[in-house]
Amino acid sequence: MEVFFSLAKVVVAFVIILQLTLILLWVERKGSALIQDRVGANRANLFGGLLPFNLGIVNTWMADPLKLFHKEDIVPADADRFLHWLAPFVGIVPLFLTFAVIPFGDVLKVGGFTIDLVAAPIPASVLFVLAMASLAVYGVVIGGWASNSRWAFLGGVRGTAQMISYELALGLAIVSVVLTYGSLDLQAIARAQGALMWGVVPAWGVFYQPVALVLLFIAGMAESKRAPFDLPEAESELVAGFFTEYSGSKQSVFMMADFVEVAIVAALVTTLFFGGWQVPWLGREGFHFPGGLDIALPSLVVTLLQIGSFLLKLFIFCWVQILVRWSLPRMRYDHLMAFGWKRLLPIGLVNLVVTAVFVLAFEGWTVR
Amino acid sequence: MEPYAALLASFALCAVVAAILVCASWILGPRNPTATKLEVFETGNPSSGSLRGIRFPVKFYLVAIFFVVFDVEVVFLYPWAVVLRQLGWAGLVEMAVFVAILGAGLAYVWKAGALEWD
Amino acid sequence: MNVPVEFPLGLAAALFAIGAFGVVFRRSVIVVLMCVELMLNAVNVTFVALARELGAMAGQTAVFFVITVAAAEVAVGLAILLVAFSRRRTLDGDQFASLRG
Amino acid sequence: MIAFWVVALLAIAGALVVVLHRNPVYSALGLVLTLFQVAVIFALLEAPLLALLQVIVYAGAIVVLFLFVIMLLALEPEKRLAAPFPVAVAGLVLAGLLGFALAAASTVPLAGAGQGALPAGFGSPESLAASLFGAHLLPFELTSVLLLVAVVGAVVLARRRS
Repeated sequence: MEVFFSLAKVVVAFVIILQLTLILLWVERKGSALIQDRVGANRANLFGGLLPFNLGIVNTWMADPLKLFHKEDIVPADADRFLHWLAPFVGIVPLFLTFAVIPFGDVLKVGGFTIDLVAAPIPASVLFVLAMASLAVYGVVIGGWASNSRWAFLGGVRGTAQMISYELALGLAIVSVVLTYGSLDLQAIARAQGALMWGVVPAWGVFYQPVALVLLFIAGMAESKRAPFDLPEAESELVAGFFTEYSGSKQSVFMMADFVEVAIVAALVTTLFFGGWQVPWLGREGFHFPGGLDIALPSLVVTLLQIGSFLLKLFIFCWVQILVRWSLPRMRYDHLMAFGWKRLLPIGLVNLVVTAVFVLAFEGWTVR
Repeated sequence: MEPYAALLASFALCAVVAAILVCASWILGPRNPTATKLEVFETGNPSSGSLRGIRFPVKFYLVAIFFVVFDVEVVFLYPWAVVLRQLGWAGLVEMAVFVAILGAGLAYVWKAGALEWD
Repeated sequence: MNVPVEFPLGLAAALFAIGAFGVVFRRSVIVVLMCVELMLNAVNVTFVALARELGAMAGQTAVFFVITVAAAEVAVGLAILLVAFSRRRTLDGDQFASLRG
Repeated sequence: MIAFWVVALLAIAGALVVVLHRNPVYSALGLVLTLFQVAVIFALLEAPLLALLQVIVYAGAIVVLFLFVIMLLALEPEKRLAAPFPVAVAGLVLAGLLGFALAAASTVPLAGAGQGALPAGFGSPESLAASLFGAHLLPFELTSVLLLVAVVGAVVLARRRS
């Protein structure tokens, strides 16, 4: 029974991320169309166009993958065939795997079992996320090299340098949060955010670590290599950067990796700064409003509310990233590197020291 | 070991799905390669050649070195962040010395102009 | 999962031997550096295995320092290698017999 | 146990790729494979924190540095892989002896080994930090000097080159 629940959680976490990427692809198309005053994807239909309406999300959910899977898989003549295949594979597996440690709910109580709603509740899951993020570099660097094309290579090297530069700021932002909650476990951090400050405000990370939130959001967007940080794949300079020489499903895997990264950034922002699956004032037995009003709820309803809350927050922060992508122009490469090393890194260090002083000087500053 | 078994199951699932995704075109797609198709794509211009003999500015490499060094620094911060409350002010001082020395390193590379991209 | 301590130690011995062989066998300095990393990792495995066997955290702490030293070694080692390459246009270790710059 | 054997064989396979492959890029990827398996072994041996740090620092940073250098120098697969034949044989014998000696040494019983259960929280971040910032404080502070020297050295060397 235990094994069954474990496997079910694994599948649920995976399905969440897989579906989210496909939905995001559609949201991005329709969202960019909205911003640019176009109609956007509207051509999917069934039975040779006999339906009177188009199928909306089915465009990218079904039709697009199917179309891409039926394209020819072209490998350039001088390319290293094995590495050319390996690059998208190692690019996406660590990203998918990240979601195994993201908590998507508190606990589910079924028939005497209390199930922790995180697919793989390993200790130090914060570090696991970082480890997987640092492995994602390989898809870029191998993809750029294996194609044996100068432009793909330039895109790959640029991308790698950018990703490693912003990984430091990402790490420092996360250390500040770890310091605030005193734990390396994402589920423990999410649970700690259920407490209340002064009995009223939820103890979410955003109130303790606003600077770290900004750092993490910027660094995370730079990690995902999307505008305004899309220099590795700057269309007007480098064709499509490190995946210029990819076609068909391999190319779609690289595109998917972008969206998985968006989802990971959103999941980190949600879990570390916005309470994860927490609904304000909702405990395991129901709502406890600050005024003294209590509403008891069945455990299953509470769990569903929490999962819904997690998905909603996740989706909101994905949407914010899509908005940013379609609003801001691309940065210049020297500005990009200078910004990472000369601004974000020192700010992260200062924020860390200030946090440490706060943690020590004000005992009751954080909830533990 | 239970969490690790779940992680292993996750990994297996991810790897299988990723492999299917990556290979889908190879299985489902057509295959009629031509010489032009197999050239590297440079927006229709004649190819500027392979990677042979291409060398990069040393700056990219320096960035990677800085990353290695500061990444190790950040790695030391994680266990410290968990136990700072038990260590107290002494812990803060210990880490402040460590960070200050590496901060001097950052200041040095900054002043040396190794972070400039022109 | 209780692996007897002999198994990780045996694995470490194998890794160390392969690394040592590579250091002697390969000409390319960069691969030799990788082999040194292999040997360091073999040592790390023994540290962690014995730390568990003896119930002493000192072993795991030592791994921390080994990783740090490895990072510093690689950073400086590869920097030297770059300088050497730009002078001799080769990475063949046998060509670096003279250290005079 | 099965997990250990699979991991060990993969680790050795990766190590052999490092040593024997002509293309340095493959060598680096073989190194990643081995490092990753070593991380899994850390996790099996009650060191989950070290396992993750191993991946972050080694696979995420050090091997990326190797790959950068290989790619920046545009290294080609080597035409002559090996040292001269006698040297290769000598290396093989040496490595064999070394491996045999180490393996033999690992069967010697340890004083104070296997005293039953591990202390509570063994391998947790708390215990690691207690050891790192308690008994081993001086080496910890010295590593920062080491890293500082590495940064400065790298910058100085890179300037000499240009």
